[in-house]
Amino acid sequence: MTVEEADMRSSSRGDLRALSRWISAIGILPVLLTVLILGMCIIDPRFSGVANVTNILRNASVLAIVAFGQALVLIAGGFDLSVGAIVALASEIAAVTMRWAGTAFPEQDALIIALGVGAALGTGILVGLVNGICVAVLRISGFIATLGSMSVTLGIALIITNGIPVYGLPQSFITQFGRARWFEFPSAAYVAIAILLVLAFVQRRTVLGRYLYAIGGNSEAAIVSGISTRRYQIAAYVISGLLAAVTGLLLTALVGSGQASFGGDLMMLQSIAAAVIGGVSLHGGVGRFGMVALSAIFLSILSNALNLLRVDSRIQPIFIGVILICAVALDEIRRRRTVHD
Amino acid sequence: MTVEEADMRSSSRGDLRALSRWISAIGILPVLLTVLILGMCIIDPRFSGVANVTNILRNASVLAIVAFGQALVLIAGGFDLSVGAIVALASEIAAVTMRWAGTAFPEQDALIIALGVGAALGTGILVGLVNGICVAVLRISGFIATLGSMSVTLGIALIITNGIPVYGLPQSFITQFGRARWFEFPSAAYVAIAILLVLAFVQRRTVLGRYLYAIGGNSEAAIVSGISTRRYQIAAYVISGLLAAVTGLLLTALVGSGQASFGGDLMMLQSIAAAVIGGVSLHGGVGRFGMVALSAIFLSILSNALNLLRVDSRIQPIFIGVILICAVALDEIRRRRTVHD
Amino acid sequence: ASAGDAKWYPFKMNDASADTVKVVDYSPVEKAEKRHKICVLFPHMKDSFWVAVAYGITEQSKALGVNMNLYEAGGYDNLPKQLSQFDDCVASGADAIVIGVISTVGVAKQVLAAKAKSIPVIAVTNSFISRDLTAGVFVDLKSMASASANALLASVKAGEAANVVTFPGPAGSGWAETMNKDFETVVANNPNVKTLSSKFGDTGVAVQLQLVQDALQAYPSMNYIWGTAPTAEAAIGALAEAGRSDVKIISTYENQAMLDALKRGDITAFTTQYPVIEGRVAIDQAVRILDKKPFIRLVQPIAGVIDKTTMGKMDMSTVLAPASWSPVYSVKQ
Amino acid sequence: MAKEEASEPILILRGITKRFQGITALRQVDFDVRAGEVHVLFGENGAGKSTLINIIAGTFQPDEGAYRFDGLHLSHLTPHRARGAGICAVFQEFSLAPNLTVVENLFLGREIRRGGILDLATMRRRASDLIEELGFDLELDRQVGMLSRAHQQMVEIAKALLGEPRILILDEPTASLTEREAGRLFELVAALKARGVGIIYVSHRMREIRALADRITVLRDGQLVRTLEAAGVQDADLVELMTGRKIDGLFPTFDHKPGRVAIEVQGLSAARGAVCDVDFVAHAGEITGIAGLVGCGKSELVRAIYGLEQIEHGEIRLHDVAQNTLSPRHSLRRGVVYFPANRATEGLALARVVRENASMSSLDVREIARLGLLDTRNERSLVQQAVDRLKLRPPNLERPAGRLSGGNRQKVMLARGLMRDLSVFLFDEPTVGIDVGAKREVYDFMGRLLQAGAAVVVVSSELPEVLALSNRLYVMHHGRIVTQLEGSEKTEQNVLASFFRSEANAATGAAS
Ligand SMILES: Nc1ncnc2c1ncn2[C@@H]1O[C@H](COP(=O)(O)OP(=O)(O)OP(=O)(O)O)[C@@H](O)[C@H]1O
Ligand SMILES: Nc1ncnc2c1ncn2[C@@H]1O[C@H](COP(=O)(O)OP(=O)(O)OP(=O)(O)O)[C@@H](O)[C@H]1O
Ligand SMILES: [Mg+2]
Ligand SMILES: [Mg+2]
Repeated sequence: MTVEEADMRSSSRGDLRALSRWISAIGILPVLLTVLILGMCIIDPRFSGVANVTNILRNASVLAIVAFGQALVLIAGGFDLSVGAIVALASEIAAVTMRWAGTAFPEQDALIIALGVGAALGTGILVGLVNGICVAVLRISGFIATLGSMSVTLGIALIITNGIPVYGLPQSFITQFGRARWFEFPSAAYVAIAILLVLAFVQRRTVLGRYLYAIGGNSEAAIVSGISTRRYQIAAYVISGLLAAVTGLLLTALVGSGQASFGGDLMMLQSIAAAVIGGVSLHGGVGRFGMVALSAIFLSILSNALNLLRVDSRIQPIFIGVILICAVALDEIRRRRTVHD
Repeated sequence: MTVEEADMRSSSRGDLRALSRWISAIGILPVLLTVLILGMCIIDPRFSGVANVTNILRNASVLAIVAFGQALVLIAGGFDLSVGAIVALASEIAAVTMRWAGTAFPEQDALIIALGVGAALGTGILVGLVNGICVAVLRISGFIATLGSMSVTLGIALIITNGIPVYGLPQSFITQFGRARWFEFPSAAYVAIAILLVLAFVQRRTVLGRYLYAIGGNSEAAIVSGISTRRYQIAAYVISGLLAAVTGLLLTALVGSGQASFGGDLMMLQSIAAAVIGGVSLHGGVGRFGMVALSAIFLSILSNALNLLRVDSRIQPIFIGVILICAVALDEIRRRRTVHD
Repeated sequence: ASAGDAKWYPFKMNDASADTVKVVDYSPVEKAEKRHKICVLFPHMKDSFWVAVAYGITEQSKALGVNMNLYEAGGYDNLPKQLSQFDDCVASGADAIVIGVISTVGVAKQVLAAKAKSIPVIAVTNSFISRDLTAGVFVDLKSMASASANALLASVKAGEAANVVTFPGPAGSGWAETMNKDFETVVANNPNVKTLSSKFGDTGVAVQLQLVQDALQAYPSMNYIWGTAPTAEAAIGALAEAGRSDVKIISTYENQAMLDALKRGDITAFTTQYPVIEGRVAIDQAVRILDKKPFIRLVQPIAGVIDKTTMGKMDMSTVLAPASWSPVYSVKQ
Repeated sequence: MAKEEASEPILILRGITKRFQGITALRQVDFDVRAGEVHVLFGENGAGKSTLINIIAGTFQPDEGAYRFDGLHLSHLTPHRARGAGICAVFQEFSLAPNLTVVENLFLGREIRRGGILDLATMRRRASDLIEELGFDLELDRQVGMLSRAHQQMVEIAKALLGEPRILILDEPTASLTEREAGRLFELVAALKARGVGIIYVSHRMREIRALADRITVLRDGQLVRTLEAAGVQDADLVELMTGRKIDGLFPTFDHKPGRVAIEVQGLSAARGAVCDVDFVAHAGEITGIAGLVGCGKSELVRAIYGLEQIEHGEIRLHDVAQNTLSPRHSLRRGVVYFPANRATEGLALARVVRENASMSSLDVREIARLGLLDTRNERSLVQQAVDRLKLRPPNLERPAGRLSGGNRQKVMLARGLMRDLSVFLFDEPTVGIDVGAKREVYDFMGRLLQAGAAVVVVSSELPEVLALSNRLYVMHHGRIVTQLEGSEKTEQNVLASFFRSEANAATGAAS
């Protein structure tokens, strides 16, 4: 072996090492996502078409918003099973309110929409508040508290509308918001990005963010440090409820009707999955919202890609399950390499 | 106030204190359960009829068996979302195997049943093993690992049968096992009790049980104490898979066909709820199987009672949610009274 | 006067009790002889389809003067819950049980047990073939599938190539798979019609929306969507957004949204099995059995196709509950 | 009450009683602190010191008793209000969030905000100023959970000092620190004292008490024994007040009879550079000590021997057999046991009872378990013997470990070493937080091990302890062994000198 060869080898090894260090720093998810996107662009040109990108972004945004709320609660050491139910109830409340307002104040779309949106957000906040009080004041484990409130919320949603979709939303709510595209991107994406920015700021620059991480990391330490953990735990659940309600509104505007079927276990499981794949720890204290957003995009693209590639829809769950496990396993291997045992 | 009065007061107060100490020791669940049972017996004589008791016991047994497995995994610090999927797959595998064996070895019911049971249990063990390996060797969080394997398992279940129920089980499997009553009690109850006894023994008297608690209590301490945590974590998931498969078999024998619809999120959520209401900690290290059994009975009686009392079935989820929260809140208050702050 | 007072009978239905199916004019009894207690079990009450069945059941119970209690299991994946609700019905002393089964054979053993206690069991809406069943009123899924397939074939213009993507419903439900197969068998007769793919998925609008959107991308040549009512509902928006006014939608079952969409011309057709009538007939059968009157063991509604042309002629109170009606879970006399 | 014109107490507790389930941790305790004094709380493990401190800091509510601070009567004190009033505490079981960084932890609960937004730059600056003043070797951006116990202790101390305290509570602040850091802390304590801060100090190290205390309050079994002026009090009297009996001499004299080589380590590098090219020998029948500053890798060395750290290269021989499968399980089977320094993270399952914790590492022993089945009666009696020998208080086997006082938790962990036949004992900070009486028990325990021919390795940051216990002493610095001291060479001066020598070497090495 000549000196030059050795040099080259070591330099390419150096590159590799730089690459692996870079991956270590940012995690495996961005890498997987890039590979997935590039691969799909090459395999199937329709993937990068405007319509398809719009679809992906819209789905990813909706998922990301619930997942943000879920992540916040998980970071604070809790669990929110009720998000799906809140999405459903908020959707119905919004639709029912708008329908009623539509007859009470005909033609005043702005007012009608404002009332509907307010009612939906209020619903989310209320359920979140109940969750928070159960957890922080009654000291019920978040899992059980939100399991209970999920059951109650879904029950209420069913009673309100008997599961029949609620129509009669102002047309402008659907066309100018739900299905709208602003500068080529779907409206939902703007909402999601705005929420992401706010949350990232909250995490880094506010006491609320700091305290939620502290409570999730070691709640006794937080108490002893003089943090009134109750208030902040309640805040986490309220924000999660609020974000679930936002998701309900987005879906309502997209579909054009209030639907109880929006909720359900799927939304709840997916929101937890997106958060956990995005690096949020179920034991609390750890997680970043940017990664949760990436993971929501990843999951949305994955299912879109499987459909575009015309994978039999019965095999898709198998694929998704395997990829889920592999992605997290890869990330775990990376982490074990870099941090100690 | 005479001396006697004072005496009486203090003695009755002593009684109360004894009662409250007794409640402290055993928890609120047995008390709630007793109240519920007595109340229902008085309100509705049909409640205590043989048929109704059989139903309750059968439902409670099925739920308890999955919940036992779930509790075991939770105690060891994990999470098993795949139990519902395993129930479904095991049911189908059992039915498919028996149907095939029925044509291969006609009339040999014992052999046919043995093959079917073996195949189903093998399925459960296999999925549990995969879960365990993902968690213990690949170090994926139990939540994600079993979420993935749930998806894969359900996918496989769908592919095997296209979602169409599988008939052709030997009649004796259904009549002499599934629907059988031995000494007035349904067969499932015997299975559940046997499993409970074994698990209680495992918990108290075996190294396996002790290690699972140790691992869930503090996995690093367990490693330092020379416990090969991997092996025992895998064991927990395998047992959980096995018990889910047993549940699948019981339901198959009860219903008389293999069904993909047995699985699903409901079973998974209920099993976790039963375990947590029974005092199992989601953080691991804490829980007793007797209490999990009581909690499964409690949940079964609750839904039975609501049906017997003809509570509007839309209101039932609301009731159940509220009762769930109240039961756990009461327990929390009791615990806070007795233990510190 | 509520719509319930409207005289819906005689109603043309199939008597499928014997080997050869014959058309009959179905008419109910006037009044029950006793205030029987009838227990009704539904898979769920989460869409207007089952609400329509419930409407029929409620109205007929009132009309005949019987007590009725309705329980829903909360969804198609809750078979164990339905089983225990069945048991609870038996335990609570029901005289007859009307059931929309979650799984065909799932409740077979429960039915056998009820038979042993001589409690009649009537299957409603969801197909259930069993010797132990006392009576049943449900449509033949095959005929539903072929009716909707024929509706699709009818709308295909001569020489037009129809590329269909089907959205049958949740994988693993049984009915989705069955209908999909029957649909494919029927359209296979027409060489111009091609089924590109079948996309299974839960019958929620959000889930179906994603499936339709992806299918629009994956199958650019798709010009027919055949699927569940939520699929159709989702597809309307998705097509509008994608600017694909050329794609036609056929729904395999009915709900309020389908009716509205048909009125607006957003969908081409939907099929109906007259769920309200099914509910009414089920209660009538139960009363006939309890009063020991003659009854038809298996009554099948004749699947109907509702499109622009038939819509005006149809009495919609046989298809859906009035919009103002809200479900009643018990009727006490 | 006070004879001298000493300042009025700023904090007065009267008749404090605190009950835990089945236990009265404090019974009618009176306690006060004056401005500018160091008031030492002294007592056995489980005497109630931490409980009293937690009451002062607002973490626990007393069941009875009154509380006056600064002349004001306070009830329902919460940690929040306590901190607001200037009561700052260094807790025995730290108050740190492991997932936050050092700066974030320092300001936890008292973040500096400007317009509702965290002022990161100011907080950073103040944190680094304080850490510099304290002379601690802390990186501001490290996650606290990744730090060693010693470093966490420093964070905990810095956190308490950040708040401009009026009352500073130090609950065993030096338990895992070496002389150097402790020395800096004492200077700071003196400075605060001069500024009129009242200081409550808990420690089991007699040297510190003698150096710092103005007054000493002795607690025994939750009751106040006596409050006395520190001047003129003898150690022996204090110990007698505390335990109710006489203990002669802090350290026993051991009869080392070095026998066969039990552990031989050659050219070991491990734990990602924390241990570097180490040669090390431990004989049966003697105590081998390892000393060194915080972060020098002394724990990592024994952890590597036990199989808890990744080995990069080098060889470890046990009883003259080269080991290639190193894991805790194998080590235990070969008769090697390790007692971790951080009992909260690696030692105990706090939710489980004492019995289970003590027998955790011995369930493969035939007396306790056969074919996977436990002999619970045997287990109980073995554990009972073990905890009796270590004087666990309360000696209740069915109490969750989380409800024991700090020192008693340590004893539960040590009990593991008495449960099975072992020939090599690796102690990492064996007496962290243990009271003087119990320390003696631990030393006697080591003595018995020696007599039975075991090899004992002691890693400790308490220099007098390793010096007194060990027959041979290795001194580590920056992952390397810098000297080995024996016999009369074993003096504090020599140990310290070896640090400086290697520091100087490193400096010249870097310069060349
Ligand atoms: N959270 C708790 N729950 C129940 N009992 C407790 C709790 N904390 C402490 N105790 C009990 O209160 C008593 C006093 O404990 P404390 O921690 O105050 O002792 P200490 O003097 O600080 O001991 P050490 O020197 O070991 O730290 C002990 O018997 C202990 O078991
Ligand atoms: N979990 C960890 N991850 C990364 N680095 C670590 C970890 N634990 C310790 N270190 C680093 O390894 C070095 C040695 O660790 P440590 O402080 O435990 O040494 P030590 O000699 O055992 O000290 P002591 O026994 O006094 O606590 C230090 O630089 C420390 O910061
Ligand atoms: Mg203490
Ligand atoms: Mg150390």
